[in-house]
Amino acid sequence: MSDVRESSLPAQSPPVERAETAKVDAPAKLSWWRGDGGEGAKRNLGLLATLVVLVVIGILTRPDLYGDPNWVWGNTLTILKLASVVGVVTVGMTFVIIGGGIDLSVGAIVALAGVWCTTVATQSYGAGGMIFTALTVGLAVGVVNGLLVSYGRLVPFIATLAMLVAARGLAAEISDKQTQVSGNTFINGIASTNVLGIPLLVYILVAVVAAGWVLLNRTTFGRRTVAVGGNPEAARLAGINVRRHTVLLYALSGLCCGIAAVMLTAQATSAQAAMANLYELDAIAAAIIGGTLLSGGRGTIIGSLLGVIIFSTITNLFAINNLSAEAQNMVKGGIIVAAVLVQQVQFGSLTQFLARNRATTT
Amino acid sequence: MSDVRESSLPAQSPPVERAETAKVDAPAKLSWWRGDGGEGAKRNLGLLATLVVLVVIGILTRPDLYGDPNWVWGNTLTILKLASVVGVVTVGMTFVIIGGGIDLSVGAIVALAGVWCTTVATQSYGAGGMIFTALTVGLAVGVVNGLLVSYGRLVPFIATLAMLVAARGLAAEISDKQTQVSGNTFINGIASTNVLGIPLLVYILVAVVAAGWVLLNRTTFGRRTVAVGGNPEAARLAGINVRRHTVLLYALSGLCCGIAAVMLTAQATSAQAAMANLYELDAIAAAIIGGTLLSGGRGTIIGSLLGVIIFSTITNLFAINNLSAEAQNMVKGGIIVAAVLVQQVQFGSLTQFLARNRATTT
Amino acid sequence: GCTSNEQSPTEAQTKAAGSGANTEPGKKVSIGFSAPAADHGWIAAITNNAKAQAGAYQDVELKSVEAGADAAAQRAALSTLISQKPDVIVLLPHDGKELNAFGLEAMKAGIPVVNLDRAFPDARAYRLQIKGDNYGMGVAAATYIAEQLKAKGVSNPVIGEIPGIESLELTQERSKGFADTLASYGFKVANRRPAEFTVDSGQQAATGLFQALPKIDAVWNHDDDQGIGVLAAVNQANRKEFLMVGGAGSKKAMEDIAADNTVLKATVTYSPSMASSAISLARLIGQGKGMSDLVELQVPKEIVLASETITKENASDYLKLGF
Amino acid sequence: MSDTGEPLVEAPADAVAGEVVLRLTDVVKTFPGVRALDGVQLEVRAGEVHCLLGQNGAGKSTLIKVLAGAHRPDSGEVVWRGEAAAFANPQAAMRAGIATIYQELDLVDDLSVAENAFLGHEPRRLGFVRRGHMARRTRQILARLGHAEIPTGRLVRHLPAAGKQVVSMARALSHEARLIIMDEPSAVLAHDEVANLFRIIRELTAQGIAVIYISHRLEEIREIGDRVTVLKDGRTTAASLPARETPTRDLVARMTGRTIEYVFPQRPPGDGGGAELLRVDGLTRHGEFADVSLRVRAGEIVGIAGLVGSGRSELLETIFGARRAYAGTVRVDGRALRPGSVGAAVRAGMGMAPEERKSQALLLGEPIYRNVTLATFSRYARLGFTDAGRERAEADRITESLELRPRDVRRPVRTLSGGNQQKVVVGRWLLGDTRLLLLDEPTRGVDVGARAELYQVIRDLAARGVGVLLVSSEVPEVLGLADRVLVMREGRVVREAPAGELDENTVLDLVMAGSLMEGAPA
Ligand SMILES: Nc1ncnc2c1ncn2[C@@H]1O[C@H](COP(=O)(O)OP(=O)(O)OP(=O)(O)O)[C@@H](O)[C@H]1O
Ligand SMILES: Nc1ncnc2c1ncn2[C@@H]1O[C@H](COP(=O)(O)OP(=O)(O)OP(=O)(O)O)[C@@H](O)[C@H]1O
Ligand SMILES: [Mg+2]
Ligand SMILES: [Mg+2]
Repeated sequence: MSDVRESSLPAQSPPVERAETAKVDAPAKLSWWRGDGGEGAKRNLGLLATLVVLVVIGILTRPDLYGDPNWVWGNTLTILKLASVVGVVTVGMTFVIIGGGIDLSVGAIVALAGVWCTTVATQSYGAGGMIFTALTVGLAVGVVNGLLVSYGRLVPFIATLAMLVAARGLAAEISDKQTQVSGNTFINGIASTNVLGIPLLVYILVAVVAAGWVLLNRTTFGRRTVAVGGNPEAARLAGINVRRHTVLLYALSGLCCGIAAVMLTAQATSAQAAMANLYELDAIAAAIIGGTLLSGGRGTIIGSLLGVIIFSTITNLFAINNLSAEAQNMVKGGIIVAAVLVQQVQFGSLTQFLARNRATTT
Repeated sequence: MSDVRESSLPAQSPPVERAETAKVDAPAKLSWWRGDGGEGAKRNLGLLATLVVLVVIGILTRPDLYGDPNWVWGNTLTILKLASVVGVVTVGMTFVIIGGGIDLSVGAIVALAGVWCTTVATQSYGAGGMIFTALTVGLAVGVVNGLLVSYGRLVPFIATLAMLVAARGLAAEISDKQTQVSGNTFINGIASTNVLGIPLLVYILVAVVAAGWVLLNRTTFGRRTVAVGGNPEAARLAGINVRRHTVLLYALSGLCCGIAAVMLTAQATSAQAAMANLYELDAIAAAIIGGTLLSGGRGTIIGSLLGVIIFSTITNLFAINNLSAEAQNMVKGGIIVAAVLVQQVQFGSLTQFLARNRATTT
Repeated sequence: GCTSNEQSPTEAQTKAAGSGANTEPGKKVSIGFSAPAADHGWIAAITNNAKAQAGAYQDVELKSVEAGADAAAQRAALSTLISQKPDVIVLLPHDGKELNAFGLEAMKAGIPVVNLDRAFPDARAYRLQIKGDNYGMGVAAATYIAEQLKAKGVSNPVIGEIPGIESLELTQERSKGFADTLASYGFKVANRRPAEFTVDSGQQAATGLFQALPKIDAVWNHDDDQGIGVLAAVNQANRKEFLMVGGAGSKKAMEDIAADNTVLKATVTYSPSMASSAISLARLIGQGKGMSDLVELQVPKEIVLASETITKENASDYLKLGF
Repeated sequence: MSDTGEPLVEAPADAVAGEVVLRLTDVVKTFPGVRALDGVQLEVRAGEVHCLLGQNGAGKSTLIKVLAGAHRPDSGEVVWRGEAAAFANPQAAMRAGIATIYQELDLVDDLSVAENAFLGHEPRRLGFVRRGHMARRTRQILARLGHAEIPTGRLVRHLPAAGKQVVSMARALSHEARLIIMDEPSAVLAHDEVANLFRIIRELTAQGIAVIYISHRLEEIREIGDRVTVLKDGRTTAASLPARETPTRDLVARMTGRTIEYVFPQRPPGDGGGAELLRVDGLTRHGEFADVSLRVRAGEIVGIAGLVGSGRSELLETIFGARRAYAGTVRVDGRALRPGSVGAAVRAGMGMAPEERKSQALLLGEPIYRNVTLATFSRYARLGFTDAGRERAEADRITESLELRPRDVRRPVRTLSGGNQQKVVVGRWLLGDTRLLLLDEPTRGVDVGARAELYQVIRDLAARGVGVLLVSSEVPEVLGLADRVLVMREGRVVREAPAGELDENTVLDLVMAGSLMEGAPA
């Protein structure tokens, strides 16, 4: 046996050929954005461009308003405030989608958490009790989602659709279909307080986004999320507990919904079973516009945030131009399409454009 | 090179060993459902079981009603009638999903086609003009969807979401937000006519389902659909025009929506921009419950039909038991989960169960 | 909604400017107006009426903002409205409680708020409240049904109900009025199938109801718009054994009642004409005037329109008010 | 041994060369309808390279998945370092010191090279990835693998197939393993890379680490292996034969139950000169290949040799219209093809078996016959209605000639072994009236017996007038099968000659000597 080893060819020193091979893969051949996360960054530039275009449209259509710097600043804050609740939900959604799932129940969870934290009983515990309740309810529902998907082996679409229906039903049951007014000034203050001239809601959004970014890009949890969504079999073979991870992803989404519930309740100074209607659609759309792959394995938090902001800027644009609802809808459809197209064409170099040209679209 | 040939061995006649090899994997060893499309058939058995359970629940909770054979027959027809519109939409949706896409705009297309075919101008052309208009509008919107997805390279989720918004806007514009009553007795008769004791709507549903089944399972179009959804790159390299096929898939879905629009307009004897609300969710859910893979490449028409019927049976069950909306929702969530779980466990052999046990869920 | 395909007869629901002292042109008033996006007839009529009524005054400028799909969107729209500093705001909120904070904000900023239809819980959040009587609608419908059934001598009637969007508080008030009043006659609702104010949902809810109740004595459908679908379902199921009462008072419903060839025998009003009145009163508030028929120098704080019962006998009188 | 003297992988302190570290007795594993393992015996010692041989579908991959904790065996005994062990999951196997390079690449496209290498056992602190540390260690491992040039931060998606294979290896080496399992690691590697791989394997075994090595290339086994275990139909037919002494005839016989006469079929006399079928002029895609011109005549087999990354796959895809050329023309029968249109190529009678079977060729969930007829089903259809019976019959015929196992063509392709999946990919274009066949690494992972059959089939097609353009990283294959050979380097054709005029060493020199050979005849 040992003779086999002896008789085998002597180890060649391969430097020459190696260098040759190296040339082939030399990073210099690739543009900078080909690097880690660069593609996402490029995409996000496209989203920023879209945002700029929207603002320019605003300036062109309402020069009177945009002439006033105070108004512009206030309007920017309004847009961000408007984006804050959906933004927080979208961060959780982005994780779930990157991890290969989908969460249709987010709006329902926000409603359930909001209703639960504004019951008379809960309100008697004060702001702390209310916040704790909202977060716990969100987390718990998220965990149930996760268990259904990972251990119940339900398709995420179906599991969370079932949860959507059930959670809204439960919220209606708890609130007896009434709108529950929040009498807690601390909670209500969350929506009306400004710190250094910037609304508290915006700080919360920024904090959640920052935490989401760190979690996705700098922790093992985040990196494993990409693996679980991108190639679950590979993740399993690499020793990752895919099921447990899946549960954690839905739990995270639920927690974000709990936070969003507090924010929304504060904004409305009340909660009701029908609130946060269709937030799931907004959140999924924002994530996807932001470059998250619906099939999992790819996505960025910043992209999702930009997606949310683009949507709320569009809404704002319509409001300041007082477009009728039907015109709004028609234009909105067009803007969404245009936004995505701009992203694709503007920043692609020719080769990439051609390369993509031959790639099939799903 | 030549030494390779030299070192190989002299010929022996191989037939005997060949036969031995074949024995190991003889097809006879396979259960019948493992054959062509058998897995789908097995799944559908699970769905049928769910349906039976639902009926049994109905019998147990309302023995008085179920005691009357006439009522049972009428109720069955009602369930089918209720399922007919969404059923037709779901057939188109199933094709789109198998083909790797998704169509969020189906409800909006139904509304747009319905509204367009009930304008005063269109109604003046009579029933033929109305039907032609509805089908054409549906087809045209579907083609636009398809072009956006395939040549515009938009993610299907975003493209059809944009279309949803735009089409509802256009429908509101056309109808001036009014409910448009259909004065056409032929159209209205579609919903009230029975042939041989069975409603015309049910015949239409059966016809569309049968056509869809043949198209998916017996034609080259269906084969291409599975290929395009299952592995677009492989389809492309096999010479399939993936883009053109994608356009056709969305066009097909649009056409189904056009048919559904006529059916729904007939049922409501009127049309309005808000109708067919959230049909996209119903159709997607039915297709997925029926075993269609959200990521494409797999699905059955029969499964989708059963999915739709299960949902309308659930609705019917709630109606005859006078469940309140909130209880309905909570129970519905539970039933959906249970239905899918039943499917998974009941008909799986133990080995399969174990095999799945170790497989990761996405 | 306007269930015919003709132009909506908003003129009938507005008050011509030109009779009485109050209608004389006065100080220019700019009125901000916001109502949810119209996805069904009643709301569409509200917006149309408001615009038509504002158009009838030379001294009124209407700035309307579309309120979008939910309370959050409406809040966003309203914040742009405030920045345009109107003299008065007329507001039909998605949800009174959710927009209470906005009412307070505007009032604090010195802009009187006229709340249309969906009340703010906080009295400081509005200057004027004008709304229909949801509870009263239920009462009226139940009263009509109970009297009819009593007259027919039905002792243990099967009564069905088809409400509108279940999650709205107004739906619950209507149902409560209905149930309370029926109870006073010793009756109860046998089955309740909510629809969504749309024709197709009305058809489906009614179909479910008929399936659950093989024999029915009376049905109350909350909304005439979805009632088109309900009537379609009645025909399709070939059920004629019961009487039906509608809600809101659409033109088509009134025509059907007058013709008396369907199961629809009556409807209880909840008129979108309140929007016209709201604009008129907002104008007076902006000009600091009172209502000339009242002694008070200012417009009152709260006006609740009575829900009237329209039957074959009086349908012709109300037809012009149908939307 | 390695360049810096630092050991590649920490040698287990208590590793004793020659000690039995792993013993399998009567291991059985069944899948629905298939007994993949039917009583396997295996014994592996520390410090040896233990080769697993067997035909496609013999159960090799299944066996190593059992070892790696990815499958649980139905019965049988696994003894790992003296203790009974049935690894419940991959994590347990890794913790016990077993690292695996799987046959199908198991990388995550959207993670970087370093993240893939350390997936599942990232160096971390408080849940945060120690990115610097991880990158450093990855760089070290890559350097020892001879691929310092692969940037650790690059997304794996952007690496060519060979680069991915290197990352897979890096992952296996990132564990402190006592046993490293390699399932056909050389299938996607070219000649020089294989030499490199062997150098690393020798380093590992010198430290007492055991290696299980799977390959269908017998010469590799002779070169690197110490002992050989042969599987046939899920059973061990020979255990622990000495790798060098056992005659090839014996090995093949135990694998296949028969012997094989000629690996390569006899070339027909004459120059195979039919009419010119394919004419490519000045074809260019920047960064991939430049100014490539070639001809293929009817009945001729043209081979393209070259290193991994020399642009051969891109060339084939471009000829086929799957990529759009920046310059140059492709003519079939003298008529120019519409560039960038696969449909036009197929209509002109071209067919291509692509390089990556999973991502480019297969519908994994679909039955075998539907995969085989994927490009031709419309030819069997009437008025748009498919004819499943005929399709099955045709597929049956073709799969039989390729020795596909299992033979039931209604099985989903997913359940086939890697080599058998490859046969499906190639078989697709052997159907129908393809006149010009582009084959990209057609024998990747195909066993010796089936390989000979496949060569025969290709030769037969050529005899019937089909033109074949063959890309392979195995130089003997190109020389043995092709009539004419093109050698590519860095995206350019550096030599074109009849196969008879070239031998393996000449080709390897051309391919690898790189810049030293500047100015070689083009
Ligand atoms: N998941 C599965 N489901 C059903 N059958 C399977 C599955 N995986 C493998 N098989 C079957 O098990 C047998 C052994 O397959 P395996 O992949 O171990 O072969 P192999 O020896 O690795 O072949 P190759 O050389 O082609 O890679 C084959 O008949 C294959 O079809
Ligand atoms: N996805 C990619 N991103 C960046 N560069 C790539 C990519 N794929 C291939 N390349 C580069 O394209 C060139 C050709 O690679 P390719 O793998 O096609 O060559 P090949 O001769 O076919 O080798 P192989 O034996 O792997 O098939 C190389 O420079 C390679 O690095
Ligand atoms: Mg294998
Ligand atoms: Mg290649």
